[in-house]
Amino acid sequence: MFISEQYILRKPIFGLYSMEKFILFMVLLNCALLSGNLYMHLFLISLISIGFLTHGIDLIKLLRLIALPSGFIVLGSISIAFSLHADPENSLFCFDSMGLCIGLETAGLHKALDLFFKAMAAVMALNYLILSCSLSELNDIGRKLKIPLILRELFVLTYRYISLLFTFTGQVHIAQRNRLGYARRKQSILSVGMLFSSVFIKSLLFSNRSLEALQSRGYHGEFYFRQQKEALRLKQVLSMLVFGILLLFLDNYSNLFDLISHI
Amino acid sequence: MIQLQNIEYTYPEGTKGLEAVSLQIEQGSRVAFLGENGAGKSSLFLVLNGIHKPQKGKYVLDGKQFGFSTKERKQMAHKVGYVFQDPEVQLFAASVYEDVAFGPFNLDLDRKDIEIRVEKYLNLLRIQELKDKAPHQLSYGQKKQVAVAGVLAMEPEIILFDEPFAWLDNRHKQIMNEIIDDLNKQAKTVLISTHNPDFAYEWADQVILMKEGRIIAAGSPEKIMSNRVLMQEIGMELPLVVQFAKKVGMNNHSRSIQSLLKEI
Amino acid sequence: MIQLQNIEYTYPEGTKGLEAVSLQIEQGSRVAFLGENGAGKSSLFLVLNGIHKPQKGKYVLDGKQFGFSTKERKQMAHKVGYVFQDPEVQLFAASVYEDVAFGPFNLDLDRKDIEIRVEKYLNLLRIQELKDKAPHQLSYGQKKQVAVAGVLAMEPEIILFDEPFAWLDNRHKQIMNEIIDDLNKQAKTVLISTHNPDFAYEWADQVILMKEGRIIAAGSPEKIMSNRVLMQEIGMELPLVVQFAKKVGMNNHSRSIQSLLKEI
Amino acid sequence: MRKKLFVLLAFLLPFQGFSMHIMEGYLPAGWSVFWTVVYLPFFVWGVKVIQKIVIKHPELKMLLALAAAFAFVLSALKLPSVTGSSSHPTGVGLGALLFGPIVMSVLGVLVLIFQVLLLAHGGITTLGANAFSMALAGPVVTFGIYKLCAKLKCNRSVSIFLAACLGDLTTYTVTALQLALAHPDTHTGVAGAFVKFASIFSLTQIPIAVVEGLITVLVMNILIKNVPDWEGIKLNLQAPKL
Repeated sequence: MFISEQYILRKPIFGLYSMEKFILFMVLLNCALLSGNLYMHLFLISLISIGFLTHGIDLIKLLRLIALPSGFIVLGSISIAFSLHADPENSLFCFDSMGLCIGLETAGLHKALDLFFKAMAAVMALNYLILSCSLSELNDIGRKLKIPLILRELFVLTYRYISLLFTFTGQVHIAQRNRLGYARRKQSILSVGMLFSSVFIKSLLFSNRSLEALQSRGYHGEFYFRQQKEALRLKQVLSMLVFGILLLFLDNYSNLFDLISHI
Repeated sequence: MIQLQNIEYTYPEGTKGLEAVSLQIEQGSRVAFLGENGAGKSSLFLVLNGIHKPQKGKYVLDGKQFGFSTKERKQMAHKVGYVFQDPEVQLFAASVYEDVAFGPFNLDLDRKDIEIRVEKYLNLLRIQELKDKAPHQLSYGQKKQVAVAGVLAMEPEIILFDEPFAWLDNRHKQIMNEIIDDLNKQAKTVLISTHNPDFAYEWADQVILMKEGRIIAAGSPEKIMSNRVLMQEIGMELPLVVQFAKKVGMNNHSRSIQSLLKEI
Repeated sequence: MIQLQNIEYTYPEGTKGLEAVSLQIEQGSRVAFLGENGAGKSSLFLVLNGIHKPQKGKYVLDGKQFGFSTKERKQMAHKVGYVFQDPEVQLFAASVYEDVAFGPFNLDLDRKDIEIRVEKYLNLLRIQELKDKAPHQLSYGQKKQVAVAGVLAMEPEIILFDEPFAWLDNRHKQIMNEIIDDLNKQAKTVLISTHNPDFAYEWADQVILMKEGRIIAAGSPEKIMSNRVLMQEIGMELPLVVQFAKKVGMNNHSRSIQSLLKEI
Repeated sequence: MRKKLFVLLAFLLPFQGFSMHIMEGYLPAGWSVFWTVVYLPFFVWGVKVIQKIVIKHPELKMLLALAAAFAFVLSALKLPSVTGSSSHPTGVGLGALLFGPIVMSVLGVLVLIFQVLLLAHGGITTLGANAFSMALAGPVVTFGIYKLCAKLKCNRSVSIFLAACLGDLTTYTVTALQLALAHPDTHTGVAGAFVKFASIFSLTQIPIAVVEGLITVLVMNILIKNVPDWEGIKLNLQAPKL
């Protein structure tokens, strides 16, 4: 169901604390976003992949993890690669219709490829955050980032209810299938309508009972969140920052190098 | 007849659900599945029902191999009915009547036949007077009755019950008991998963013990459920009547304390 | 000590919950509430817990009348703990640890003391190794353990259990049994609502029979639960051991079949 | 030609529901910042409104969280054979009708964050852009059309259908526009890019919008009939008037 439960990191990477994990994520993400260099993106993708492989995710799972978002990204990249009104002379491929040439040009292709790998690198950085932090840790990161309490409370409660409603919805769906609720299209729409409304009504009743349960434990408008006591460790934070700056510097340097060689 | 051969099922996230499960169940029999939570009883029921597609093994139903294709799964709904432990998840329509009618309606019966069927099963479950109520207005026991009616209204040949008696008060337990008896009298196959050794011993003509996704024993209740080692394996006590009989040294004893009491 | 005098509670939508309920429960006693679904057991527990404010009647706790003001209700959480039938409704946090810590946190303990308490009750319920898990990753039995830990961590003097054994497998039933025994040893008052006559007969020193929002009988299990007419009134069978004793003509019999078996 | 189109459709369909989300890394930094800054005032406003509601009624916290969870579950659930292939409804229309656009502006962000954290769809740097299209533009149009229809005294089912359906289409149009602005076509610029993105989305999104409209009608009709305290919920959750 949830990505962090399908792809479990069995060993913590570098034994980082929650906020340090977040800093590493930001370093990786920014390297991906700020660089326009294909090699940088390939490097980041492989670096994070190796990290996953050595910390409990096998190759097949890793490939599935990568395949998941790449579908969406390919989809977007296709529309960037193709151009309306392309110049038939310069196109690798041209599809004529109503006087329009919908075609693929080298420039568009390059742009699409660059974007594809950039997005993949960014998504892998995101995967690192998702797979390495539990929800309590994310909540704690939110506290350190000074996210308002009400949002963090809603965040935690929503998570709990999502897992509940997810299970519930899944079971109702099975029960409907058992009684041929999805045998034909018209019935499917009716069944989905029933499914959603029953989940909604269940939610309302559940919220009442859940409130009673919280009140019986003395709820007065605030939840308890565990705080990580560990302070940021200078050595870890510094090495991550240095790593990031170094990467971006190399990236810029190679761009400079390209520029000079062009001249 | 149900035949499973070497069924293996792993959940998408990698948890083992079932491993090397083989079994054979004759038509019209009463089978009890015993085992702790997470022993694989529910996974097995979902395979039997065509919802989980096993990665390995064969499922043969009435002599035909079941292939888990979309079309075959649809036909499955006729054959195998599943009453969940939690009736909440089985009630999704706006009223009891509509809920029971959901299955027959999807079978493409005509209006008249749907009505006849719904009335029949509302009566059978004794929930005639609830028919215009919304599911959330019912008590737990009533919800269970409606859920059973909804499944039976599809008139399946095989019915799976997951913990049919849990949480029920005595009155609803009795109704459930009568329904199950009635199904057996119609020569339907009934499979029940339960934590109650006394019920299994009294009711079943075949018991299947499960542990960690495997079947560790199967056979008649007399043979299997008087075996202290096997029962300990699944964390269950011997049926009371067996304990009693062992104590007083009876050999051919009754199947339940109740009938034993009558005999004394 | 708990005293209720003529309590009447009607739900906002007009359903009668409780009518003319009076009772008295001594500190440290074990009380079982018996009755069908909808007989008023849960409504009564919600009144005892300060959640439902009755329209009529008096609720006296340790000699002081309880007024159902917001302030008094908050203090109530100290005194009376309520373990709901369905553990799902009690769990809300992102991890087991945070869930168990919620109660102590509401008692305004400081961080250090909260931690000590949470560890203590995680250990008591044997769920130490689950502390970083999210509730949806737990089995049903584990959820129940966490829900119980969350209530006990507030160290209430009176604990209400709604059907503590429902849906549990044997292993979790035993853990629950030990916890309840343990509470009684600490001289806590334990109130349990149940559908299981055998458990009530063995465990309780006072049983209260409810029907349609009223108390129809209260007293020692020996007296109340061997009365066939009363038990039929609430649709319940006599405890097995009583049936057995009646059959063989014993008078001073054991409280459970298990101990009876040992005596034979 | 038809065959080619089918091949293309078959390829696109699995991604249709979430194709409305812009993936992480897909927007240049400038546009990420731009959409975040544009969205921020609405978000802050929504948070203020919710804070006010919750101080008065702490019990509504559960309901708000459940509403967000509900919207997430709707959007995450794969529903085979509703539109011929697996599809994800957005639930935006339903959410807007149930809770109003202001509350939705916060709940929508929660839903988007959980889609990132639990399903790895969308992204952190694209959150602002996605929130603008899904949690603001869609709900505002849905709510506006519903109110307009109410004024014009349209049939209730028709109003709900139009509101949900057009709200859905608004979301995808805005997303297409955002993508076009960020990645203009080499020859035809923003306008050409918009045509490209919009037509790719429209292949999948128009049938989804219709189905979503139908489902929203069904659900709303069942809820209005069945939820005991219907008016109470609406009053409780809809934000105070300006």
